[in-house]
Amino acid sequence: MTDPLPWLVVLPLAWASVAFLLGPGRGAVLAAFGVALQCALAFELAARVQAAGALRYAVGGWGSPLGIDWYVDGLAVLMLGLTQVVALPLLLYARSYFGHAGAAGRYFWPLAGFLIGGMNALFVSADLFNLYVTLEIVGLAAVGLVAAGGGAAQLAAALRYLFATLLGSGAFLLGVALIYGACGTVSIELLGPLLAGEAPRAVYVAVVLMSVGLFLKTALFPFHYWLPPAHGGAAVPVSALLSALVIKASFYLLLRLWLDIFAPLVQPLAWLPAVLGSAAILWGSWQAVRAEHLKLLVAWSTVAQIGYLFLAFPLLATQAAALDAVVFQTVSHALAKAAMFAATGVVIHVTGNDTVAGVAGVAQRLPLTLFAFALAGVTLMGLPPSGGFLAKWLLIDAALAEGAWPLVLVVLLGGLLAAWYVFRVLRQAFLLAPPTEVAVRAPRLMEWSALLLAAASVALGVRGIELARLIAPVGAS
Amino acid sequence: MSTGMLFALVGALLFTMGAAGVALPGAPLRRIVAFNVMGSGALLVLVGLAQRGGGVDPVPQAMVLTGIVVAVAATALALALARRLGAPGARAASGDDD
Amino acid sequence: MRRGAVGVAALLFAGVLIGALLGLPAPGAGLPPLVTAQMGNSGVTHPVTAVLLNFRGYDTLLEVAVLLVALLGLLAVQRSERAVAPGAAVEPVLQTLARRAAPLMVVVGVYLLWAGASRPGGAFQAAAVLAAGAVLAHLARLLPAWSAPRAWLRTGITGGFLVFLAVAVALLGGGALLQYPPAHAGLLILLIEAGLTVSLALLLAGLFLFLSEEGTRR
Amino acid sequence: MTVGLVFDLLLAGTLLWSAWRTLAAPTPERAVILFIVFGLLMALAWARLSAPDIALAEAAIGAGLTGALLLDALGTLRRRAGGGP
Repeated sequence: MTDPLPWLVVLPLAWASVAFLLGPGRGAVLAAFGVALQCALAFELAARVQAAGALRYAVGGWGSPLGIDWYVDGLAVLMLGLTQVVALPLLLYARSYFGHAGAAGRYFWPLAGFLIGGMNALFVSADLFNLYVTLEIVGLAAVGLVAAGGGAAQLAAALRYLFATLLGSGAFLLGVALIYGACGTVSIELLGPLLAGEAPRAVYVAVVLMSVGLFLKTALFPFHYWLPPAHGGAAVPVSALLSALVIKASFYLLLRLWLDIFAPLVQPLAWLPAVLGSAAILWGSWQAVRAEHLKLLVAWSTVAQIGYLFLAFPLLATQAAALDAVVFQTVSHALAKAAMFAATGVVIHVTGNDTVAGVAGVAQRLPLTLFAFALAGVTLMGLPPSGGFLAKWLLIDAALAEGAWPLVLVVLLGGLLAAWYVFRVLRQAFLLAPPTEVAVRAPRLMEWSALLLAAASVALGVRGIELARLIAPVGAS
Repeated sequence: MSTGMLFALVGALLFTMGAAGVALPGAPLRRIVAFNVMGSGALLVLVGLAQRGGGVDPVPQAMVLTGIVVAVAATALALALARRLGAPGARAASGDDD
Repeated sequence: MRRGAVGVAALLFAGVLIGALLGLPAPGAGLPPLVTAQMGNSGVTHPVTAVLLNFRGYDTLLEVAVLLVALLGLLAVQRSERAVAPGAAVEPVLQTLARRAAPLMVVVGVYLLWAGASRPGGAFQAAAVLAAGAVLAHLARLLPAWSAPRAWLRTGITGGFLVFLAVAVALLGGGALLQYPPAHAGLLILLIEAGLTVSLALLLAGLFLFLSEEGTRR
Repeated sequence: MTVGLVFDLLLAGTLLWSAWRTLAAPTPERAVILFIVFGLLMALAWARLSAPDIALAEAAIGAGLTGALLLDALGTLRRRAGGGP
């Protein structure tokens, strides 16, 4: 078999452009086949990385610093796998969702293809300027998806998101410019030793700029302001893709930089993401508890769950379990949040009501969907045996070993608040519905893809060891 | 001071001004213009700093060509959104000159 | 209040940034010697074109994707039914000027594409000039705004990108993605640039012509 | 002090001044016109940095196409705001 790596980048770009070529609204089948193939490629790549260790690939054959390199280790291959695995059921879901919707789905397929292609390119790139270009693809595709076919509120949310993402990538670009000026290269491999010693002040400025830019794109508190309207207002498959995957792409890049080339420079700052993450957990959960609209509740829950990703930053240098916790949180949140948005979409489709109060009666009408929502909720709360439980357990374990009591407290408090907003919806669902409603059938495909994703997020807690083994070599590099 | 360093400093100031313009609330059109000033500043730093010792570096120059195209793409998307939105800011601003 | 806070932050940031720039040590040799050393294998003689389409050609591939994404986003927010009707009369001087200028811009565009291999110019500049010609023709009411991307337009827009992707993938057989064999690099780059010029010109013109409402109002 | 350095300093000053005027312009119309001037000055700066490729692209795309896009948007938005037909 040929090398799966280049195909993981080329394939989505190719089917995205062909989907556009076919015309508005076309390309759903093409997209499904494309992503299914990408799943197989990602698993093949994972097997290769597990067998032979991290791979380096010189695009164009030049190699850094003249050319652009790809670098694929366990962490990168995990993100590649996660993205394809979450995207596949979501695209099937979207096919059913956009089946009858006119305007919103016209350019969904090509935009989704470029979004996935951009993320895949981001995960494998080892060149800072190339990473900037991939960030722009992902950012602009995400904004286009949010805005597609929307009313005034949705367009306003998209514009706000666009300014946030452009500000973020602008800061990243200036950081790249400073690093190139100071070090004469943008290759991450070559920058490693250059930044390990005494770095000039411009490099510190670059590190701050790039980190803040990525905080902004990841919607870490207090840069989360753009996320709830954008994720809460977009079409449901778009919200799911964005909440599950897109914010993880910029987070992955941040993690990669902080673990690798920025590590010697950011050590004294490692507590900052944890403080902001704690604030995100408390504030985001509280807003979710208070939210009137169902999708806004789920979007605020994303703001909170992003916080957990950053809690482990002060522990990364000393506790090996901290990285495992981050990875489990990334994967389990991606699956659970995709499931929760998908389930929410079914509920809204059937009840025609997007408020939390409108969920009444769903327990009888949509037991399968409600079960999916509840399973996803189990992961977000961090109850055993879910993936979320494993993530939070590892995090508490690592925090206790460091004596970081406040972090433990935040994790526990966040879990309680998550239970509050999840049970708010569940309790409402078991109330009796007003009897006058017309019955709308739930599309089977939409219900089952939500359930599949939710079940996967719980099953992760049982079969998490394989993932831990996959990323084990990362710490060594 | 070399030409490169001089324009790198100008770029730093342009970036700061533009970023402040994007971050401040205002009419979408103004923020879009500010974004373009910010982007130009970052690109000026990229080439200026690389060429601060005199000489020519084609690598950042090629990167800047990419950056200019990315900027016009983002500008067009932002304008499309602002126009569909009916740009409430433009309404307020055009009141004093018509 | 917020204005003041942002202003103070901007001043502080500018100070730190300028201090950091002035504190940088003298630069090393950097990449130019490497570029010079490999120019012979790049297939072109102009260094910027060599970087843009060969050494860092993958960046350029993704950059075209950025343009495509922006156009898709723009189309996605457009109302589905946009009646494009010829607009009001326009200055005859402008029309005459545009009629004269349009062929000239095509000539300049083609020249820039051809020149790119050895001196400043190339697909992006050529496409920009062609797109500017289209914008000028539109302003002179010689070219109506575009309402929906018809099949020929979609083919033209994606064609150059797909050719680029196809070349990139075809080269996988001989090594890595986008690894040109030095002997054929010049020809392959010209092929890619020719495709890109058409696609980029349509893309850049499309960013304007799909947005413009001149001529769409009765 | 060479002629080149004097020109560079003048250009740098004008560039900053035009950017400041662009961002602080009282009306969006003024901002867009000044931005086009800024774009052309940027093209000059690229030429001074021995980057003719960028100067070409900046003049055609940065000032030209972006300027046309902004002007067109301005026209539409103003017509709409003026309570058009």
